[in-house]
Formats: sequence, structure tokens, C-alpha cells
Amino acid sequence: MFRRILIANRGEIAVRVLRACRELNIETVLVYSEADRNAQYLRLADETICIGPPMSAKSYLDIPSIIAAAEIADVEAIHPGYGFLSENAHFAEVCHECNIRFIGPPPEAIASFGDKQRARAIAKKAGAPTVPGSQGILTSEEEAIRLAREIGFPVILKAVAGGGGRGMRVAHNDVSLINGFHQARAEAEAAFKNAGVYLEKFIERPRHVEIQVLGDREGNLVHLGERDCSIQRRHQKLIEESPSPALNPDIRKKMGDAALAIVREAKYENAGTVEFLLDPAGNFYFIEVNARVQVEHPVTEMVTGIDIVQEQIRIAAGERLRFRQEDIVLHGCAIECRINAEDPDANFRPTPGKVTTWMAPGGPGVRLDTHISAGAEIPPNYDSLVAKLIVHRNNRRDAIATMRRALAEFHVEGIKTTIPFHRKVFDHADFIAGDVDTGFVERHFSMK
Amino acid sequence: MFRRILIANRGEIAVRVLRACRELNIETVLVYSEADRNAQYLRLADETICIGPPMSAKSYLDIPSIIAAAEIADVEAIHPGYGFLSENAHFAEVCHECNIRFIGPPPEAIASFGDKQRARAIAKKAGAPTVPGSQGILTSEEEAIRLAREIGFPVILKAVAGGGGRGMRVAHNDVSLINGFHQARAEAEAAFKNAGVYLEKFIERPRHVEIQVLGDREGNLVHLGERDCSIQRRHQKLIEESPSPALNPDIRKKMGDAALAIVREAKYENAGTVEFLLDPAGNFYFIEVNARVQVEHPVTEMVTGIDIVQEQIRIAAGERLRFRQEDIVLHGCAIECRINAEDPDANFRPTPGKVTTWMAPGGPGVRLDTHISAGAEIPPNYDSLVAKLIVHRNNRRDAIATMRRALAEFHVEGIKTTIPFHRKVFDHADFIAGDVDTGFVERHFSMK
Amino acid sequence: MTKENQPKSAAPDLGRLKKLVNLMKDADLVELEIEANGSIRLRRREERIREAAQHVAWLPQPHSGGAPPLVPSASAAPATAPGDAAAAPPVDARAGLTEFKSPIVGTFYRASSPEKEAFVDKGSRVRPETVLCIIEAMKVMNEIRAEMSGEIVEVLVKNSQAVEFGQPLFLVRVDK
Amino acid sequence: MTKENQPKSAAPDLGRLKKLVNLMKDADLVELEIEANGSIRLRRREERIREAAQHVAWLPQPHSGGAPPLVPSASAAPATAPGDAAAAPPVDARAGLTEFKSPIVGTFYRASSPEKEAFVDKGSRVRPETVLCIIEAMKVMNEIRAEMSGEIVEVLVKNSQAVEFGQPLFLVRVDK
Repeated sequence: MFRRILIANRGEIAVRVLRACRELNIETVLVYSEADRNAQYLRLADETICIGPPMSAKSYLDIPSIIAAAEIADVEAIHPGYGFLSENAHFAEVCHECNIRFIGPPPEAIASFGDKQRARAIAKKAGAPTVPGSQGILTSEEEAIRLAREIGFPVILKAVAGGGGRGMRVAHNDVSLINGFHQARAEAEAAFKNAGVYLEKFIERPRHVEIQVLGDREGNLVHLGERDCSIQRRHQKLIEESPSPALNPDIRKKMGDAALAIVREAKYENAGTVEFLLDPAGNFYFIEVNARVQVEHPVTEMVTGIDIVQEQIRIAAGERLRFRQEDIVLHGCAIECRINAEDPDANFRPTPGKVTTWMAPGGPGVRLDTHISAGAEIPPNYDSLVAKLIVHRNNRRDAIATMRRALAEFHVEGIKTTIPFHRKVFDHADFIAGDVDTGFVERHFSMK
Repeated sequence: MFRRILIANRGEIAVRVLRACRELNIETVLVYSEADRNAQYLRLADETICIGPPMSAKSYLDIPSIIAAAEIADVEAIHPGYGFLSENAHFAEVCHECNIRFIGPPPEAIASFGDKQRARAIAKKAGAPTVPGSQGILTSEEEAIRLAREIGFPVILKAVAGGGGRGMRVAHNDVSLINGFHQARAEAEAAFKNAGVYLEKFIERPRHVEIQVLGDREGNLVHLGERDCSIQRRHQKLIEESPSPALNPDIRKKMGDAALAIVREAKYENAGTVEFLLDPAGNFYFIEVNARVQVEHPVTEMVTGIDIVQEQIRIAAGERLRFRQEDIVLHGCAIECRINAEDPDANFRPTPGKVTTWMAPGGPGVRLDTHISAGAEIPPNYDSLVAKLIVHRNNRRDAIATMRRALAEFHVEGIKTTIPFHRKVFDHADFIAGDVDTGFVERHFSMK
Repeated sequence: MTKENQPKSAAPDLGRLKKLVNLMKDADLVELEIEANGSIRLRRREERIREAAQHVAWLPQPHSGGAPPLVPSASAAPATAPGDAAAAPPVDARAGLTEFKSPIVGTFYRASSPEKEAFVDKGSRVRPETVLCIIEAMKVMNEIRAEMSGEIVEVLVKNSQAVEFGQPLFLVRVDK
Repeated sequence: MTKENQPKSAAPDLGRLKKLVNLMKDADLVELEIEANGSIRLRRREERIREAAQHVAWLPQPHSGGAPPLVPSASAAPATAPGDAAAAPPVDARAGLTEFKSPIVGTFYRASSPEKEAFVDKGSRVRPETVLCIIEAMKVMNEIRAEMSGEIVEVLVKNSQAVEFGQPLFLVRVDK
């Protein structure tokens, strides 16, 4: 096992890794930028090193500074957390070259999953379902109709050069497809000077369901069940839970097997997440792999009893997985709310500033992952996550009751947070019934 | 289920009950004394009522004030927490007379277990082992020797009027018993003007192990396994854990059966704890029943997944137990540290005052039950418990690692706490090995 | 505190007051006023002072703003009805007065029975042994005596209202 | 700040400094002094100021107490050896000086190789293009230039010492 690790991150995930290290009796070196110089959580590290100015590009994203810090602090490994350099294959390579263990997947796996086309190809090779669609640009109406009939309506047309919804059309039948094809091309031409459009099956009211995987350096792979992350706003996850209210044991097994096949195909190791869209009929489609620990990993920790960050470190140190697939049992229900320093009444505008009051929830069934306490400053330079409020109870109904109670207790002054938003979600009948999809927030909480 | 409950307590247990009520959708009325007028946790109640001056006798212990508050607030039940009026049979009776449900056992059961002699008689009738000894005052050397040989050396002589160690003698053989008998009588005569002494088996290096029981109003009773509370200082528990490192399934079953027999004999209902001494050979002896929820109940909640305070309320409302004995399974290991506002370097002198900094531990495996956050005032009028730090992990080794980590994180300024003391215990080889008894603290941490 | 002739509030019932206070807490309001005509005034502040907010919750404080007090409807209680309120002494004049606080929690009664006259009223002269009111706790009617000499300037709570320990019941001008 | 002729500390190595600071944190010390002759002075305070403590951890501050600075043993580095220390300017005289801070994290070298002379020393005149030192990061030797004109008053770190981003390396009297 490692004697000393450098943590190349900040905020709650830095604290999370610090905790794992301390429980494994590993010394910690924490880097920080000038914006975090007075951060309270620095006290939790054995050593801290300032690596640069507030701007991420010159501190948390600056590879030479982080490697230099690792060298002067004489560490054996670097944990990158999530974000920043965590999915940077080049950084992982540099670590290897400098004889520092990168706590994460091999650079090749990071690179493969970092490229959408390659990731899709791997999934297909592994036999996992991907969203069906055209191989490339549609050349004619006829081709569009033939394809759409083949994969089944509804379909969506997308501009190859597109973005922001322009050049996009959903079609439910031949007529709307033909109209849409010409409209989309015209719009794409006007917007991007490129009329090329392609076609994909349109997944209606999908849920976002993802599988947590762990693999050791010997190629042993297990999955730790799923997380349902359908409560999103502009593709940013806000609430995650495990198990998914939408999965039965059969779909769970199929999705888990698909996830394992995909990461096995990429010779993956360490922690990773395979993301899927799940349609109301129970069909699922591969989206992408997140080749790192995720913000929402705690819900899986709660239901499996497995400390994912500790396992990441053990795996990187060369230990074999200590459990097999049949040892993984999901107990109860865990839900996480991401508490951000954002004003839900002002279109989720970030609200950096000084936290004057911090009365955190606690008690039975409550876990709080945070780097904040009263007096903390939230710098404007980085993401706005201030706490992850996680509950774990015997069943989903009790978990919701505990979350409502915990959200009611949570009292912060000095900055605005998303706590009031979460309170509303946990009062919403559809959410309580587990009847949601990725459009839930936009549909019910459109703030704009 | 109740619509509205009054909580006749303060501090962390008031918060604990508030949490249970909120999760059950029950409105809360919280009483407070003038010393707690500005307490932060009052904000968690739906309604608060000042019932008297700081002195407990005129507020938290004043039955007319509490009943009056319950009447003007129109509640259906009162939860007494622990301490204060929780084991006052008269208060429970008054509640019944006033048509307010007392959330706890029937007055008769409280009264029976409140009397040491009656409690012992109940235990004997139930066939549970009690500490063997003389029926009353020893009349002669000969009687003492005969009895001691019957129950087996070592034995302890105690003054019937005694206290504070005076008139006490431990004897390991006939000679020391005869000497001790005369010395103890002389000492008792001098100290208490009463030479009467009695004799009991002396349990060497006992552990304190207790069984949590729950019983509904229909007479269904289950136990939730044991708690080991051997880490005590002057009979005050400091650290509790479940399961006990000293119990095997066989002793656990025997002790659980004994506990159930005792409470069944007393027609007990609601939550209660049957306390035993366990000797190194695995023999156990009944001590007493605590007819209320206990400070250390969370460790049992963590390993069983049962919310004991919610169950108390359900039972009081007339619900039937929702589980049977065979449904109770202990998962992993939970440990609790009582964090007191006391100075461990000054003989555990209480340290009331203002909490200026409160950086609480969190993250995986950590539960914190507290009524404190930064800015809180600890009044000098009540007990010094400021937080219960509970960890729950898959096994005892991991639980200890998590507790060490959490204790290292816990940073309080403004008042002294027992956190440094706990850090030392969790570094102690005997504690880590689970090799402790009720003399552990005095033996290794004698501060006087 | 320069405004004069403010109407004086009869304390509303505990439950309603608490709900309003909770609303204030949730919305970070430092002022909340609801007039009898239904108009509402709210004021927010970034950093509210918790102690002050809690105080407002329980003590019928002299009203400090320019708008009428919290109670939306005319009080049905015998004393401190809206008619009396206009005649209440100005805030400044209260400086020398003493609050007579409830020594117990319970239900406040101004008379020994509904038909009887109130023990004391605004303007009553009291002596130490004078019974000011009855507070019922656990079915016991506790006669509360003045234990001072002076004049009742204001009755602060309504008949049959629930009162906390320490809640001001009367304003008294104590004899020098 | 009236004492004069205080010996000036060479900044000790990061690891040791951190250990001492951690010790101070654990023991709630506001002052910790270890003299070269082995004598130790500690001072505790009930409420320590966190920010100050953290600052002490990283910036070789002008010494404010009456006792010698933190480093217990004579420095082996070429400059700021004990002999020089006594000649250090008094604290008050430093007011007009500029700290030249490290622009990157890495290992500090005073010369291009162990046999070579230091780029600059106390008293050296520097111009913007003058190389002050080398900082090694990821095996790359980064020449650090003065980017100002003036005189080196003090070299604050030892040769081959690890330095953080923003850590003061030199005290410079900048030309007006």
C-alpha cells in the first residue's frame, strides 16, 4: 500500500480522498491554489502545497506544477478526484513517466472513452446496445425514411455541425420526417454553413441510469449496481439514487452485464461509470463511460457498503478486488442531493461568498460530504458544489422522509444554496412516485 | 398515528426526537427553559414553549409546567427523552390521567425497574442470572464463609448503608473474608453508624453488555442485539459499540433470551434496555433495566437498520411491531463516542461556554447526533453531552479506522471537549483488540 | 422610536404567531406586517439577527415600525380591544414601566369565572396581595398576585390565552 | 517591533516547518520557538487566529518576538548562514522592500550547477533580465528573471529547497 499520496483536487472531493487516505493510514499531500489558501479543509491534510494562482489553468489544471509538487513532496501516487485532470490521458501518462502512480484507469482507457466515436465503437464491439442511427450524413429523403422505418419512429434529425437545438427535428412518421429533413438541412445550412444532418432514434422520456464498475489490475471486474440520475438541469445532475426505481432485477442484470462487457473490452481498471439512457419500455442504450470517480459515488457506497475511494486506492496499489460479483448486494435505498452555492430563484446563478451560518443536518440515515463549515469562503473560481447530502434508509419511502427532514434542518446563511429547490423536488408527487425522466426539472421547475 | 407531540427534554435527545417526528410527519412542540432560550435547535420544532427558569427542578423536571404546556399546545403525546422525567412513574401516570400518551413503558413497569430489589426479584422470577449473594445482612463470619464457598470466591462485602467504597472489601479466600468481614463492619459502623454488611459475588474484570428490547402494546417483544459499554469512567459510559467483541452467537442468544424473559415478566412495552455484567468466562449477570431510550441507542440503529425512536412513537400510538425476532440481523459494526463539554486534562471538569468553531466530521460511515453548531452556547445548568459521534462500517477494524479519522477531523474551539480523550482510547492497543472491561479507563487513563 | 400614538397589539394566539414567525424565518424576513384591510408588508435582509427574530416570536413587543401591528382582525378579548389600542401610551412613555411576567406556563384568565368582572383592568391600582389574574396549569387555578404596588398601565394578553413562562402579562407603573 | 539586530531566519524545509506548525495546531500554540542551543519557548492562547497560524506556516515572516527564530541548527546553504544573519537589517528597515515570490512550485537552485557561483547574492544589483535563480519543475530547469531593477537585500530560501507557488524567494530594494 502507498505511504503517501498527493491529492490533485479541491473542495469536497479533496476531503473525500483525504478521508479515504486517513482510514487507510496513508499520508496526504494536498495542493491548493491561491483562491483556496485560507480554505478550512486544508487543515485535514498532512501537508499542503500552493501550486498557483486562482485560475484553474495555472493551478489545478497545470500538469507541471502538480508533478513538481508531487516530486518535492515525495509521494508515490496522485488521486485526481473528478473534473480537473481526472480524465486527462496525457496527465495519466506523465504520472507514469515520472514514476508516480495515477489513481485511475490506464491512459489508453481514458483516451478511448474520452472520444465519443471510439467509445461507441467499443460498446458495439462489446455487444452493448447503443442508440441506433445513421452511420453518417443522410444523402436523401429516401435514405432517411428507410433508416427511420428500420430503427422505428420516433427519430431525431441532428445537424452534424450542430449544437444548441438548431438543425434538430423530431419526427414521428414519414411526413414529419420528410418535412423535418428539409427544414433541418436549411436551418443547419443557415446556422453552420453546413447542411449535413444525421438521424438517430429519439428516446422519449428517458431516464439516466448508470452502472458503477470496479476493476483491478489483474482484469477482475465487478459492478456495484446502478444509480438513477434522471433529476438533471441542463445535463447537470442534481439528485441521484440507488437503486433506480425503474429497474427490475432482470434489467439490472442485463445493464450490469453490458457495462462489464464494455469496460472489459477497453481493458479498463479502477473505478468507472457506464452511463445509459433507459426508455419507458425498459430498453437501454449506452451513452458514455466516465473514467473516474463520480460526484454521486456515495449513494452506491451506502447501498453496497463498499468504500469506492478506498477501493480505487487499493486497486492502484496493485491489490486484487476483495469481492466478486455475487458478493455485491444492494441494501435499502440511498439518495443524494447536490447542494450548490447557486440561487434557484435566479436561474441557478452561482453565489460565491462567505458562509456566515452553517447548521448541517445529521442524525439517523444521514451522511454529509462537505468541505464547508461556518466561516468558509466560497471562491468564485470553481464549481459551486458545497455539500452532498446523502440519506440511506431501508426503503425509498423512508429515504425520502429522511431527506425531507434533513433538507428542512439544513440552514445556511451568507450564500444562497439549492436547498430550497431540493425541498420542492422532494414534495413533488411524481418524484415521490419515482415517475421521472431527464425532462422532469425543465418540465416542472422551469425558472426561466 | 399522532398528529402532534410534545418533547419534554433538551439538547441532542430533543433533536433526536424532533427528527423522528418529522420523518413520521408529526408536528412537534418543544419546551425549553430560560437557559435554552437562544438555543439554535429550537428552530427545528414547529412550536416552542418556555416552561421555566434554568433550574431543572423548575422547568424540565416540573410536571405541572410540562403538562400545562402539553395542554395549551394541544398535543396527543409526550416524549420524555432520557434523563429528566423519562423514568418517573408518577409523571407517566399524570400523563395518562390527563389523556396524554406517555411515550415509554407503563408506569407500573417503570416503577418496578426503578426499584433495585423489585427489579432483581423480577429477573430471578424470569430465570435470568443475577449476581449471587446474601439475602440480606450477614449475621456472622460463619454465614459469610458458608455463603462465599457456595457462590465461589472472590466475593465482595458491601455496607448496606454504604456508598463511596467505604465498608467494601473484596475477599479471595476464607482468611481474607474473615478479616474483611470485621474490617468492613467496623468501617461501616464508623462511617454510617450501621455495621450491617452483605455479600455478593465479585465479578472480576467485567464487561458491561446490554440488550436493547422493543415491545408493542400487544405484548410482542423483540431484542435488537447487544451494546458493549465497557468504556466507562466513574460509571458514566463514554464509548459504546455493537456488536460486543466479547459475545459469540451462543452467549448473544442466551443473553437476548434472558433480557426478553425479564421484560416479559414485567409486562413491559416500548423501548428498554436490560443491562448485564459479563465476566471473562462468558457468564453474565443481570444488573438493571433502563426503562427509556438510551443515549447509546444509535449504535443499535446502525447495525439493525431500525429507527428506535420512530419505533417508540409507533408503539405508543398503538402500532404492532413490524418485525419479529428472526428479522433482526446485525450488519457490520457501529461505535459511538460521547463528546462532552469537559476538559479531559482537568479531571473531566465541565466546560460550559460559547462554541466559536465547530468543524464536524462527516463522510462515509459517519453519523453525528448533535444540537450544536458554531455560535452555540453550552449552558452550565445541564449535562455536558454536546455530540454523539457514531460510525458504522462492515467490521470492527474498519469502524475503528473511520472513528480515528472522524475524531481527527472534529475540531471545536471555544470550549474544551473529550475529543482528545477519545483519540487516545482509539490509539490504545487493548481497545483496538477489543480486550477491555469496565476498569479500562481507570486503569489506563487515571487523570487524578 | 419617535413615533407616537401607535395602536397596541393584543397578542394573537400562539399557533398563528408561530406560523408567521416560521414564515419569516424561511423567507429571511426581518419585518412582516399584515393589516386588518389585508395589505401586507414584508422586508428582507441578508443577515438577520436570530436572537431578535426569536424574541419577536414570543414577546408582544412595542411596535417599532410605521405600520399597524401583526393581528389582522379586531380582538374579541375584553381588554386591549382595538378601541383601547388607540389610547395606548406612546412607546417612549413606557420607559419607566415594569413588565409583569408570567411565573408559570398555562392558560391566562382575567376573572375567576366568565361572568365575573376582571380582577384588574387598565388603570387599576394594585398592592402586593392583589390578585392580577389566574393561570391554569394541570386543571389547577393558580391565583397570581401582584407582589408590588402600582398601577396597571396595560393588559398584554387576552383572556383564556395560552402563556409561556416569562411572558409579559401586564405593564405596571410601579410606585416609587 | 522595536528590537533591532534580530538574526534573520533561513526558511527551514517544508516538511519540518509543517510538522512544527501541525504541532502548534494540535497544542493550540500561538508561539513556538526553538533556539540553536536547544532551548525551547512555547506560548498557548485560548483562541488562536487560524489565518495567522496558516500564514506562519508558509511565509518566512520577519520575526516579531524577542527570541531567536525557528531554525534550530546552522544552515548549510551558501547564503544566509548564521554569520550573515547577525548583519541582517533590522525589522523596521524592511518596510520599503519588495518580496520576490516564486512564480511556480518546484525546487530552488541558486546556481546553474553545484560548482558554479550563485546567480545573485545579498547586495547584488539586478536588472529585469537578470537571472535570480533556477526552479526545477518536472525535470525542467526554469530560469527565473528579476523583471525589476534593484538590489538583493536578502535571499530567503536555501539552495535546493522546495518552494511553493507564491513563496517569497528574495527581498529586493526596488529602484525608484
